[in-house]
Amino acid sequence: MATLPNRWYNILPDLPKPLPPPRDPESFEEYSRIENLPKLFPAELLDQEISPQRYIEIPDAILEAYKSLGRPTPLIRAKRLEQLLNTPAQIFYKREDTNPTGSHKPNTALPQAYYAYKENSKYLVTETGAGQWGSAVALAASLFGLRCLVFMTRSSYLQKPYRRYLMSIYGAEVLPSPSGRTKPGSELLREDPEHPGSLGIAISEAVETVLGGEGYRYAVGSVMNFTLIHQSVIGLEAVKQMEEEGLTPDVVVACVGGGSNFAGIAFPMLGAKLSSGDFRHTRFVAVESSAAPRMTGGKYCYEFADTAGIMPMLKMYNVGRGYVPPPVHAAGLRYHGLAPAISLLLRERLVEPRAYSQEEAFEAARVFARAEGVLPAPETAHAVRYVIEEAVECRRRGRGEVILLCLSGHGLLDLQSYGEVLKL
Amino acid sequence: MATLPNRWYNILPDLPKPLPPPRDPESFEEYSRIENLPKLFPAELLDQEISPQRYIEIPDAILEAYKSLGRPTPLIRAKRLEQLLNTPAQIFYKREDTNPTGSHKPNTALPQAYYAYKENSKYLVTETGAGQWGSAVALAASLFGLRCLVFMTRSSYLQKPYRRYLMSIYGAEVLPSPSGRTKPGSELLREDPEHPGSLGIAISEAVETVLGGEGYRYAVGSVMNFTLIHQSVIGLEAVKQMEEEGLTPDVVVACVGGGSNFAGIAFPMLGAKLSSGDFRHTRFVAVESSAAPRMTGGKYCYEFADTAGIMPMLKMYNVGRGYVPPPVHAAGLRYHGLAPAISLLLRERLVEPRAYSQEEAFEAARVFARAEGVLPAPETAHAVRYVIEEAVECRRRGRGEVILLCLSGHGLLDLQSYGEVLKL
Amino acid sequence: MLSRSGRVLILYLTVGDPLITTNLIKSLYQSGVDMLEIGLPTAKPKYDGPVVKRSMLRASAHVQGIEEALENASKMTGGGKILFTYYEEALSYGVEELFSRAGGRFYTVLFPDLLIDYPDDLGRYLRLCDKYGFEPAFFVTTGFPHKLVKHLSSLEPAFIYLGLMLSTGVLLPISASRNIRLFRGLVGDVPLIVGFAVRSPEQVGSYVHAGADGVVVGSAFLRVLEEAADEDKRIRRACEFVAGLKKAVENHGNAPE
Amino acid sequence: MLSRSGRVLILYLTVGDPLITTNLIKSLYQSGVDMLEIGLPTAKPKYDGPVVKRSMLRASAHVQGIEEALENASKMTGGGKILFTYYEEALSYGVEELFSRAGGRFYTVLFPDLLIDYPDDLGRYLRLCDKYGFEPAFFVTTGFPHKLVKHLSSLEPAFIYLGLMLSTGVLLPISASRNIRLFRGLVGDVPLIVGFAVRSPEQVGSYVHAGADGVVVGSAFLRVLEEAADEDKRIRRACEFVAGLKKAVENHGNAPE
Ligand SMILES: Cc1ncc(COP(=O)(O)O)c(C=O)c1O
Ligand SMILES: Cc1ncc(COP(=O)(O)O)c(C=O)c1O
Repeated sequence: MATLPNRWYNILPDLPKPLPPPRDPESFEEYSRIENLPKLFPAELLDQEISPQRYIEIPDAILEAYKSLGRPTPLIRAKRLEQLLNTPAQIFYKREDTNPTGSHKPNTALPQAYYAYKENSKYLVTETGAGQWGSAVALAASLFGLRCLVFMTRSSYLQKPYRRYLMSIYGAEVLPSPSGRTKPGSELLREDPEHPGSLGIAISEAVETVLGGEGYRYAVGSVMNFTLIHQSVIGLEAVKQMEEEGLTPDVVVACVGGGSNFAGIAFPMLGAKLSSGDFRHTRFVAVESSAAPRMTGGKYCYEFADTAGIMPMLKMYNVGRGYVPPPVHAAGLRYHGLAPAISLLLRERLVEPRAYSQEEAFEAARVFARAEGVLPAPETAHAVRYVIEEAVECRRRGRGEVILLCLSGHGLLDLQSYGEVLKL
Repeated sequence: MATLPNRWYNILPDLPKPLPPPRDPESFEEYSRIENLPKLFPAELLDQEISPQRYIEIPDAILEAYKSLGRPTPLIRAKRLEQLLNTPAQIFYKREDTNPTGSHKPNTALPQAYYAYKENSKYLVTETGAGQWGSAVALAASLFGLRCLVFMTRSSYLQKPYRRYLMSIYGAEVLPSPSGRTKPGSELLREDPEHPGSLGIAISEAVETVLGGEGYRYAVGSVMNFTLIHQSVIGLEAVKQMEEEGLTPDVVVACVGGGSNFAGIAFPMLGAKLSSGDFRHTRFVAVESSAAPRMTGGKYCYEFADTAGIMPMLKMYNVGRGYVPPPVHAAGLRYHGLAPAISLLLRERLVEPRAYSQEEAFEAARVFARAEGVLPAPETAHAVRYVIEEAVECRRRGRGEVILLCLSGHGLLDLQSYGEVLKL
Repeated sequence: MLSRSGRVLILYLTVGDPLITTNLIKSLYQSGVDMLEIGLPTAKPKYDGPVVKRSMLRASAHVQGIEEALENASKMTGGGKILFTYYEEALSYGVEELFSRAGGRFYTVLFPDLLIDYPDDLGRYLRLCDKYGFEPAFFVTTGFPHKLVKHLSSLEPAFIYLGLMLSTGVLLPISASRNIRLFRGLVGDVPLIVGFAVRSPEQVGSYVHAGADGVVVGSAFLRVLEEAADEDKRIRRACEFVAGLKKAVENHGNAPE
Repeated sequence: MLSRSGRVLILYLTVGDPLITTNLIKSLYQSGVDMLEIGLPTAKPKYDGPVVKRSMLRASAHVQGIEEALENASKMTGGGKILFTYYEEALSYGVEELFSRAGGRFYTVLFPDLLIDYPDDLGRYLRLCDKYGFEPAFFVTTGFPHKLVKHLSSLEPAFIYLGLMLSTGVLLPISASRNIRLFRGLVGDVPLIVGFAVRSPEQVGSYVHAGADGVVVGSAFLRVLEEAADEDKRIRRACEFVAGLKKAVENHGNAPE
């Protein structure tokens, strides 16, 4: 039976080349983003961020929280999808949607809240667009008795109230951003009281709040190495579960926003591929939205981690932090960059990139939902598209591949989007 | 480790008194509802409905479907809730919300679809109010390759489109009821093209459709004994899981609409209490909405199973099929009756009744969500209320009870309701 | 009169139904019917399907009240007789009154709703049976608690009558044979009679094969009567029908499952 | 010059920084500094924190170009010297040109970005070291692949320099000692030098205790210089500071963890 791993996996020690570290801009600016890191994040997280340890012990309190929210998560064989596609491929999906907020985000929100709590912080602060990350943080904060402050872009705040309600129920204070709470927010609000906000503004407000007070910690949803480390529970469980099936995946697939769920499922196997003989023939496919084509249309260079330019720079595939993607519904894939470790592996051709449009993704999600019951989140739908194409390719070539998908979230709170795109 | 049971439990053979059977009205009406049963339901379901077998084997195809949708479901210790309430009680909840539609309903929707499919039926037809049942049926139909027709009350169709979208994604045809598709529907529509509809009308339309064509089967969400039988997977799993904890529940709690989730968790233990020495001291508490006070304000007598009076009569606690409950958000608790087996056990004082208002329930749900992360469905929230009161009572009396709750569903698609009631 | 070894065929009819004549009764007994289950017309046919309901409607027009019905019933001679009526009916008439009037005229009195709607009156029923010389007999449904069925069996009744379906005459697609087998196991040596929607020799064969000691045929028999144009045909068809069933009752050994 | 047995104290400074005088250098070596890591001013201080950046700004105003900087550096005498500059800087100047000009004047040339941004130039670096008489030395971060660290160690470099933090001078709350222990295990017998935000004797003590063969102190040293009012005080404070660190380097056995 599947069991919860008691340590996370960190791929840095197994990478084929050194990972370019986070850094300040190469200039003589006085302001150091690196210096801000300890004011923003709990010590343990920074320690993990650049840790040389391959395995990092998961504290008991986090193990318990993982367990109580449904870890280990099920690995399901998509038999009906296989039948529907009439494919010789065997398709498995790892269900990261079974926890109360419906995505993989709590895997890292929980440790972030826990470490903040351990440091006697009082508030966990973050920003959110559609609310997927915000609700994971609100949940995690609630579980560890922290107060939670979420800056939500005003447009989402007004148009997508459901995840906001959920955050409120968890006890979070949700502020439409720009808010009157911070200096940058107040200024923008003075100019335009109906300012729709942006993720960049929301980040500025969150970071300003954390830097400006005592007992605040900032929570970040992806990209940072520690978020990838926390997400490794997905892959560590999956490795064991595939072992129980007596199978080795030929292809591992996940969507990429910042890259945390991809890293989560792929890195434990990719790391083994790099350091031992295991998973030698396994391919790793990262699927982005063609609305934010970092991998298929971006550059590999240092860029700020966040659209506000408050966090350090990271060497990553990116489309420039100023890039404004078209307003697709997969908010989680509209990020301008891709986590450095994945970027490096992409550069080294150990990760294969794919990009799909919203329409391609949503159609695939419909097929998947009909066959398997689970409606994937719009983000996840992009990975599902690849799985279906690959399975059809397997049929064409009569090739019996084993495909493993990270089902990063469900779409129950995205039905409005599905309704619009699929014209329901 | 928890394992999926391979047979359902049927309490009829263990009841303390004979269960009054479904029957036609005591009149000389020509129209026989009993005669209609085989036209509405697959043979296997009618067989189960009055089966003298204590255990009924679960066909492999259903086992697989259960598994693929996440059975066995987790049993979670609500440690943080205990801490929050500072109670010596140990609280456990069985998570029936982890499947793709988010409630216990697929436990019976799946076998109903399967048996229809086995009979070469082409269509599965049902009615739905808020859509919880409809989406379970749409899902089940999709998994077994049946077409699905759902009559949805027009008011919900317009005001609560999300579960409708979900049903559509699953491939179901969702019609606003009254619809132009049936005779009764067309007539009502002619009188009032904006007719808001009612569950009674939707049932009439569904039944009419099934009786009027070839290859149609009707799916029913609760009340009928076979639905209670299918839901017994909840309790059978819970019994083992509590065993693994080395504990016997002192109180088992569930909300009751038709009663299927209550029976699901309670009957395997109640049956054992009735037939062996086990669970001797366990109490079973059924929680209704005070908006439909069947148990606390109704009569125990024969009444039609459905508001339309198309199905047979059942001996049950009820408030009269004509009773129109106030428009509370817990649509699943607005049923006028209570499954006969539960009614009988209530009469025999083997089940304890409780009723709470919507406000009491929603407040409890908020507390639960903050402590445990899972936002209960509005229906479930009623049971949660009792759990919290009982746990507080335990604190007052210094009594370390073991409380087991059936978490029948999550509230992610009810956030609109939460927003309104909790004024978020 | 009933036993585990001798399989019996029982016909249901409503007293007062004009389709039932003295000649018919005689012929039925002669064609192999072992017993008649004689129903009293009622205004509340709880478990009766359309055919029995029609029969009751016809009968109601011809007999006034229970006394006359019992009077008529006692004229049906030629074999065993079971009185069949709802306990609710008896209650409104007076249960002891009914027993005293029926006393000596029937082998037993069967109340299908006794244990369902008035389970607490079991003791009263037993006492009255004793007092008025009836063998007790119990109607049970497939949904009856096993403990209760065993308890009833321990009371050594004349038989236990298992209602296979939800109402008379309405065949549901359920595993009646499996249910009979299960009840056979529960009742021990008590004769097990089954009824409700028994209509064909095939059914009878498999029911007996499954462990029934007798079958009751009602609606199917009444339908034969309804469909015949005149009394001659009624008698002929009914006797043919009965003969077929009787054969099936006796040839239980090689009945198909 | 460096070995596993002899613990060393290394100071970082930027050539051209007016706070660095010949007298200061002499006093430093006398107070126990084993080596100087001499940085060239750059326009792109990739991994440098605010203090080193300030030093570079000061230095840039005083030296023009690499030639002058190297010239100045070679005047710093009294102990071992490591040339420290970004490989990107060297590329724009001409890598071989840099090596040839630096040849004979430094123990080694350390490029902190070589293996991070130009990992494919490792071979070229080794060849140039050979050709111009430098011992190779490698800068690694805590995030370096273990295989690569082991490979680098197998090349028998003068030392491996582990950058403990993300940038010079900025102390992050991380388990530096645990990381040193881990790298100690990876590098085998190669001398392990650690640096970035080393500022106190306590740190030095535990780092040496954890397995470092030497520490580099930069920003903290430069800050001492910045905070002193005049050269006399600068020299005195700097020497006191160095003496404290030196003691910690040597007393590694009883250093607190
Ligand atoms: C369901 C879901 N999947 C995927 C993502 C993308 O993030 P990441 O690439 O960090 O996994 C998000 C981000 O919001 C998400 O909500
Ligand atoms: C989540 C949930 N719980 C409970 C119920 C009540 O139904 P039952 O009493 O059959 O379990 C419903 C019915 O819609 C429901 O959706």
